[in-house]
Amino acid sequence: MLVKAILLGLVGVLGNLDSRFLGRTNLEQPLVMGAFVGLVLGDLTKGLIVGASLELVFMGMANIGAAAPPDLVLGSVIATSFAILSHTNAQTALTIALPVAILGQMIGIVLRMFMSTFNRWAAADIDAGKFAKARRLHILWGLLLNVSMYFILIFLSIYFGTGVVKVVVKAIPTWLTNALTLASKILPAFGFALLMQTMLTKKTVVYLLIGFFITAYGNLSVIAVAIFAVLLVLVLNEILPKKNVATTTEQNDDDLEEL
Amino acid sequence: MLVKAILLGLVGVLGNLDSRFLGRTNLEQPLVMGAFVGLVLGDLTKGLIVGASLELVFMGMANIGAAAPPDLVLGSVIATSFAILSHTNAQTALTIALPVAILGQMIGIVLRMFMSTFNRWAAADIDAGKFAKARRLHILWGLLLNVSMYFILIFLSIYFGTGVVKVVVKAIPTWLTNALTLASKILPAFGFALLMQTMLTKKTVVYLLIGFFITAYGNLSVIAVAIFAVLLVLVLNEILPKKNVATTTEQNDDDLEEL
Amino acid sequence: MLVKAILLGLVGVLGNLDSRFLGRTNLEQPLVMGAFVGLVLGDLTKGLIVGASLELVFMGMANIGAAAPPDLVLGSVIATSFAILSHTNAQTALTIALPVAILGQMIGIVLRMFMSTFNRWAAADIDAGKFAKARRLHILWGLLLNVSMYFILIFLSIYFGTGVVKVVVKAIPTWLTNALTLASKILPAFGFALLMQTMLTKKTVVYLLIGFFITAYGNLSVIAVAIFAVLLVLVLNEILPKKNVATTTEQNDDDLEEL
Amino acid sequence: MQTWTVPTLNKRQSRKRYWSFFWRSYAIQASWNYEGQMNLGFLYGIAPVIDRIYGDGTPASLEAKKDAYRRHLAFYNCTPQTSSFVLGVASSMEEEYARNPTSFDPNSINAVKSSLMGPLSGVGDSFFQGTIKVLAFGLGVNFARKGSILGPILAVLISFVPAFLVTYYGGKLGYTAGNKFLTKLTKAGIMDRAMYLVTIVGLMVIGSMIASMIGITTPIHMGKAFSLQKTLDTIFPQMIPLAFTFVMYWLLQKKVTTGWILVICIVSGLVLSPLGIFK
Amino acid sequence: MQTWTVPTLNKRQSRKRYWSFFWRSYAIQASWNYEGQMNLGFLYGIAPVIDRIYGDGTPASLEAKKDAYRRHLAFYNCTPQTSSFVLGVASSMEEEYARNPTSFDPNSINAVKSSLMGPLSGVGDSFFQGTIKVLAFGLGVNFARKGSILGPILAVLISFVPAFLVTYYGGKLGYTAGNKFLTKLTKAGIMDRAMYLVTIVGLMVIGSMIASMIGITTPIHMGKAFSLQKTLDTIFPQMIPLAFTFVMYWLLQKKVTTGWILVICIVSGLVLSPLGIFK
Amino acid sequence: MQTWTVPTLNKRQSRKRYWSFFWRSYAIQASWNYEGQMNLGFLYGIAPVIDRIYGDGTPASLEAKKDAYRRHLAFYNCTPQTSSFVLGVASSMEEEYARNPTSFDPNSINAVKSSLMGPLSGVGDSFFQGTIKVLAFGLGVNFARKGSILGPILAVLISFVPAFLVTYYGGKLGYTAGNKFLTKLTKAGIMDRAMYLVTIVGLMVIGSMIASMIGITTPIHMGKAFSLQKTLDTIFPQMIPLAFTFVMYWLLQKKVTTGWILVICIVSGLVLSPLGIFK
Ligand SMILES: OC[C@H]1O[C@H](O)[C@@H](O)[C@@H](O)[C@@H]1O
Ligand SMILES: OC[C@H]1O[C@H](O)[C@@H](O)[C@@H](O)[C@@H]1O
Ligand SMILES: OC[C@H]1O[C@H](O)[C@@H](O)[C@@H](O)[C@@H]1O
Repeated sequence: MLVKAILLGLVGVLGNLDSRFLGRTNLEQPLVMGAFVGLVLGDLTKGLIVGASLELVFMGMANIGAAAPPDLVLGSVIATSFAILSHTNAQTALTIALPVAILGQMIGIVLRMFMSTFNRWAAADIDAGKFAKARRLHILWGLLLNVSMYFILIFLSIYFGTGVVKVVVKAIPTWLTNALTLASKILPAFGFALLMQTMLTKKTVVYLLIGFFITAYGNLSVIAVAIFAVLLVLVLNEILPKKNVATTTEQNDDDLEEL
Repeated sequence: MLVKAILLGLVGVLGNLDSRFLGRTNLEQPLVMGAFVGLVLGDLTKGLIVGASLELVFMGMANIGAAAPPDLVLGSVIATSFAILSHTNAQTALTIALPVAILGQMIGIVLRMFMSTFNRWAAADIDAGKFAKARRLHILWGLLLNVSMYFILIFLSIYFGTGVVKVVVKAIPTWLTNALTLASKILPAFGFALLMQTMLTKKTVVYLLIGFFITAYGNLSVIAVAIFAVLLVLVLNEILPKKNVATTTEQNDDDLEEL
Repeated sequence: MLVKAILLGLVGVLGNLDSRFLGRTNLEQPLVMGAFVGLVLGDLTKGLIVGASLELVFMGMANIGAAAPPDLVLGSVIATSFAILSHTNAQTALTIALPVAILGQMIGIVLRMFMSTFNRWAAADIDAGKFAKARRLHILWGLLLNVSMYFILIFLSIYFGTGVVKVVVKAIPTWLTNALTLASKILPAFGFALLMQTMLTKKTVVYLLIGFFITAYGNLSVIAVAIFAVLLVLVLNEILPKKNVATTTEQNDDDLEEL
Repeated sequence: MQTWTVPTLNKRQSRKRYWSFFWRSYAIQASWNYEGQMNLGFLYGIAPVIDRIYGDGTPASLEAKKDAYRRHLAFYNCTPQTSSFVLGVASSMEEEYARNPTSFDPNSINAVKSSLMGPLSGVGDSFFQGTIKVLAFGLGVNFARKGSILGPILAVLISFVPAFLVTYYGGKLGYTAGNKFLTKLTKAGIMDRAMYLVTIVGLMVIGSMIASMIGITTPIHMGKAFSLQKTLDTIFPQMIPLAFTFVMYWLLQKKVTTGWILVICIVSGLVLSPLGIFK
Repeated sequence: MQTWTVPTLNKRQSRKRYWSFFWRSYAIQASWNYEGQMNLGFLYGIAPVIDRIYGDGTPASLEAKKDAYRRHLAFYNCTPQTSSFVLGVASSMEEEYARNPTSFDPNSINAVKSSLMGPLSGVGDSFFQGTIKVLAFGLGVNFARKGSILGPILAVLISFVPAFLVTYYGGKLGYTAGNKFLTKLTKAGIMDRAMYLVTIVGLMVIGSMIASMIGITTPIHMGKAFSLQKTLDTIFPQMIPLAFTFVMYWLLQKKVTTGWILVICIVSGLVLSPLGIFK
Repeated sequence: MQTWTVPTLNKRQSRKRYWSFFWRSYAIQASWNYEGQMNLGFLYGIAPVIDRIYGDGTPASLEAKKDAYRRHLAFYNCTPQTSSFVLGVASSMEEEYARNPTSFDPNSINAVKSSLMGPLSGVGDSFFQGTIKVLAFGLGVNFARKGSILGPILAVLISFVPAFLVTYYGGKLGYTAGNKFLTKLTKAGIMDRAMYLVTIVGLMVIGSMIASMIGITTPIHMGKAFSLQKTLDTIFPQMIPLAFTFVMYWLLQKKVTTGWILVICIVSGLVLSPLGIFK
């Protein structure tokens, strides 16, 4: 079991690396994960079949922006393993795998929240001129954290059985889940603020608000706003008095604070 | 009964004054009216309970703009009185009070229509330099008319019973109700026209229409249009040729008529 | 039967001429067609009654833009004729007439597609200075083609019975119908491109796109866009630097190709 | 043109003025009428300010005062509690105008009022009637049901406090911020431009109000097949309210007296509704 | 560049011209075709005006006349009854252009036609087909059902009268108002600017028509999970009609003859539909 | 200000750079975090370009290099496969800035990144996850069900090919087109203007993202009668996300260190959610 647990952990690592290191070539999809699990557990056919069933269920799901759905890689690796090991079908196995997927989702949120501190460390490294160290935060530590989480979770679930995971998941109170979710929504607001800082002036804040209100009132997508922004700018280019602009660069520090 | 009718009339007057003189501190709400009626009729508890039931029904209702819903103050004063006097519950009492509320609504419309003539009188007074007289139209006669209407209606309903009111309400033909409603919609159009008169020029009519069409086609609220108007103006401020504007003030009288 | 078939054909021609030559005075409506058919077949009353029933069904239908609904004129002429000749009622007759209406719709699409070639011929005639010939394409050949189609279709249906028509309609495969419909949608795209050619420059393409995206994203009608376009232009008129424009005319040939 | 010196208020006078804004906002609905809605109330509210400016009794002052009074007869409608803010702003503008009657366009005062009244009503109504009232009376009902007199008392108190704060400090804020902003504009020499831009906002808001606050429609139809209102809507929605407004405007341009127009309005209602033309 | 003198019309000639607008609007659909829709009809309608302007037979006139004829081969589609108004306006522009060929951009004539045809179709179709027709035939049916020949007669009469008025006076109005407005613009020396602005309106309307009047979609899908059209719509709706239009435009820029493009259009339809790529 | 000479890349060097864009886009999510999302990944991606520019070891270079590194700590989030395009464009801008540090506003680099990331995510996600993935695995599932190992292999291959093409050539295109365009702008002397306009687009897109990608709401309500969120929505939707963003912005302006703000964010979440204030 130890070897199997390690190997399955490595399959999960591969699935995780797919989106973290391999440009999302869809190795993380249930069909592929299922095949690998099948290979590892010596029942490729079942692995393929279970993977295919799970794939049909999750094919329509997409990772967009910062949303954190139940973890698919964990779900499908564990589900396929259990289907093969305990001779059940895909759907039953998935129900058993669900706690792991949920636990993964929660830990993932905490992890990505924690990695926000990397920004501080990176800034400090840059100030100190330690550029390589700053880069390593991303390519070494970021990867390592992600990968370990997957390995450990799968390893433990397989080695000790999902019963333990279930107990852990039950122990997490709902208010904490909700609180983490809220925190993970507040953080992007901070990200946007950081971004705005480099561009916002008394004069340009109006455009930020135009973009905001078009989407807020008109429900237009970001793409739509981008298209209209480009069209607006083309019209403005024709209209704006030539002088008016030259001074912008210097004005950049008279930012909103004075308001 | 005479005393009670007078006292209840005064309660209604207080309810009316709430929105006419006391800045809408919500004395007019059924709960408060009910309490006062209870006090007057010597059964505070019942007054509170009936008031509370009515409050729950009407709490969500808001007075917005020129709309004229059935009259709440009349409705709750009469309903609570009848509930106490004839030992019924709130809902039954409300059904009995409904004719009064409707009559009140109708008379209210006529009253507010009639008070439109105050504008003429005020204008005449101002022309004649009788400023105090103009002010009194508002603070004396306006109040008096409102208050009397409430007093009389409640007094009569209590003194003669709601039977009489019912007969009167039935005597009002539907076409008249509808006609009054239409008239009360046309009058604001006149108000807007008066307001536009001070601002509209050949050059600025386009902005009136922009505001109109944004709401007409896009269903955006007045707040939304105001926000976009401010944003537009901030952009225009950057763009508008400096000269262009100086002449506006003088042009103000070349209004739309020439078109 | 020959005479009747010819006369009915002429009634159909009149119906067709209504929209092609007589400014759509609504002679083409089922009620009027029915009356004429009744006159021709000697049973005016029945013609009126059948026409009236059909009218009620189709009154709400409008011809807007390039859409090609089942052919109403053919449908009502044939339906009324059959109702009178075979003593059935309007609805039954309509079902029998439907194949003709569909055949008419299909032939109509092909015809209007074919008449697109007139544009080439007209261009050639104009190049050659044969102006009258170009004009005749419209007023002579256009009319003639339209009119013949109606005459022939009705004549044949009446003379040989609708059985033949049914066979023909069944022989047209669905893919062809669909293909023709698609082709008839592509052609207006070409028309718009031709139209744009006279106006589009690098500088003005932005306005084409603004109009497009307002309708695409906001679902606003062409009228709405036209209104906003006029309002926009009035604002631009106030804003645009005076010089900026003078050079437009000459620039017209630096069109989009360079992009 | 003559200018007036408007002495600034000392502390006591300021406080008196803010209280005046407060009370007169409270009473602003006393003569609510369909034509001007709260216009007389607004006039009543700003009257002390005007009287103070043009109080020297000279003929020039008298004329200017009449103009100012007339100005505030214009349509006005806004949540009472937020009206004191508008009173404050308009007062600062009146004073500025008195100081610089040549460079200041008095029409912009009404433009500012119009720009403010729409949004402040939206925010004000939903705050006081949509939020505070529901909270206060939601609580109150719970007490009252058990027969406790605390119910209505608490409800009124909870209603009163935020209303008091918004009304009193709103007036103060409007007046002082108005003053400050106007001084800034004058110094920058961009008063003309600012007034023009303010007019634009005002007109856009009025346009939007025409589209959303009149709501006249036509019931004309023929069976189910045809409804005139639907047909009009395919051209543009709210066409009838716009038409009515422009007809009124046109009557005003034709110098028809407002009294007559008032009669026309009411009579139209009484005639066009029974005829089934509008509703 | 040569200019032409366009003698103004006397009363009789004017009346003749308006009748010509009237009849030729009536016949404007005689050669309705998918590519240009009512373009040949419009050319036929404006031909007398062009012939009169460039009728002196000189080579310069001939060339100008050819250009004018070619100009009106552009796409045109509008409710027939309101087309006479467009004919009127376009005629006044043609005359203006003949008088000032240097300062007047002839492309603006088509821009004006484009700006007008969209809205006038919307209003025209809903008026004539949505309102008048339903009223007329709603009445007519009632008579006809009782067997009365009055039914169709009344219906046609009621249809005819407003159509006649709009068509005849529309043409007159278009021509005279066009003339007046153009003279004003020329005098003010802002013709260039006006034409530029008119082009903007025209292009915006064309853009809107591309988005609303072509309607090609793709049926490509995979089970229920994936529909290409839905995916495209999340980027922007009506992408395919826009693409088709720009492909056509690009072909035109590449100097592909219109005959070939016509063939391409029809063949594409016949190929892409059975392949299940577009519908 | 000092300028740097950025020697152009020879063919081999170019190819190496494009491969670097490719691989580093692939790894761009390695340290995905809530605050900056893919910012560290982007920094990692552009680092070689920066290192090459400021590689001479002088103190001035060191400072400039630090600034450049810091710049790319800004929020960034985009579909990985389309990120290489953004890397390409940003790289060309970095080089341009190094050449003309006086006339080029480095903030516009982040403005461009912001303008691109929104739309490229929309298009990218729907292409790769909405279209390609569904097609590839739709096919793959059919094979796999029959037990064929071809299923996952085919699915991955089909997923890989378009991703490879878009990522590799996207980076190349971004870099070369960026270079070309920037040279053109510099020559035309309109760099300032262009950067200003780019900032406008960037800010509008950020505004739109604030309204659509944060999504904090309040669960406060009283029975069915009152929901605070609904009331806020009548004023304007997405008010809370806007407020949060501006509070963060204000903290930054007050020079609160980002570490503290990070703590504030997380603690707020942990406190405000259980209190039932936001969700
Ligand atoms: O939406 C863009 C981008 O956002 C996040 O970074 C992830 O969810 C990616 O999968 C996605 O492509
Ligand atoms: O909508 C603003 C305002 O309009 C009217 O004046 C009344 O209905 C008030 O209750 C309301 O606050
Ligand atoms: O929509 C305008 C116009 O389009 C086409 O030419 C026809 O369908 C007409 O009936 C219609 O009036």
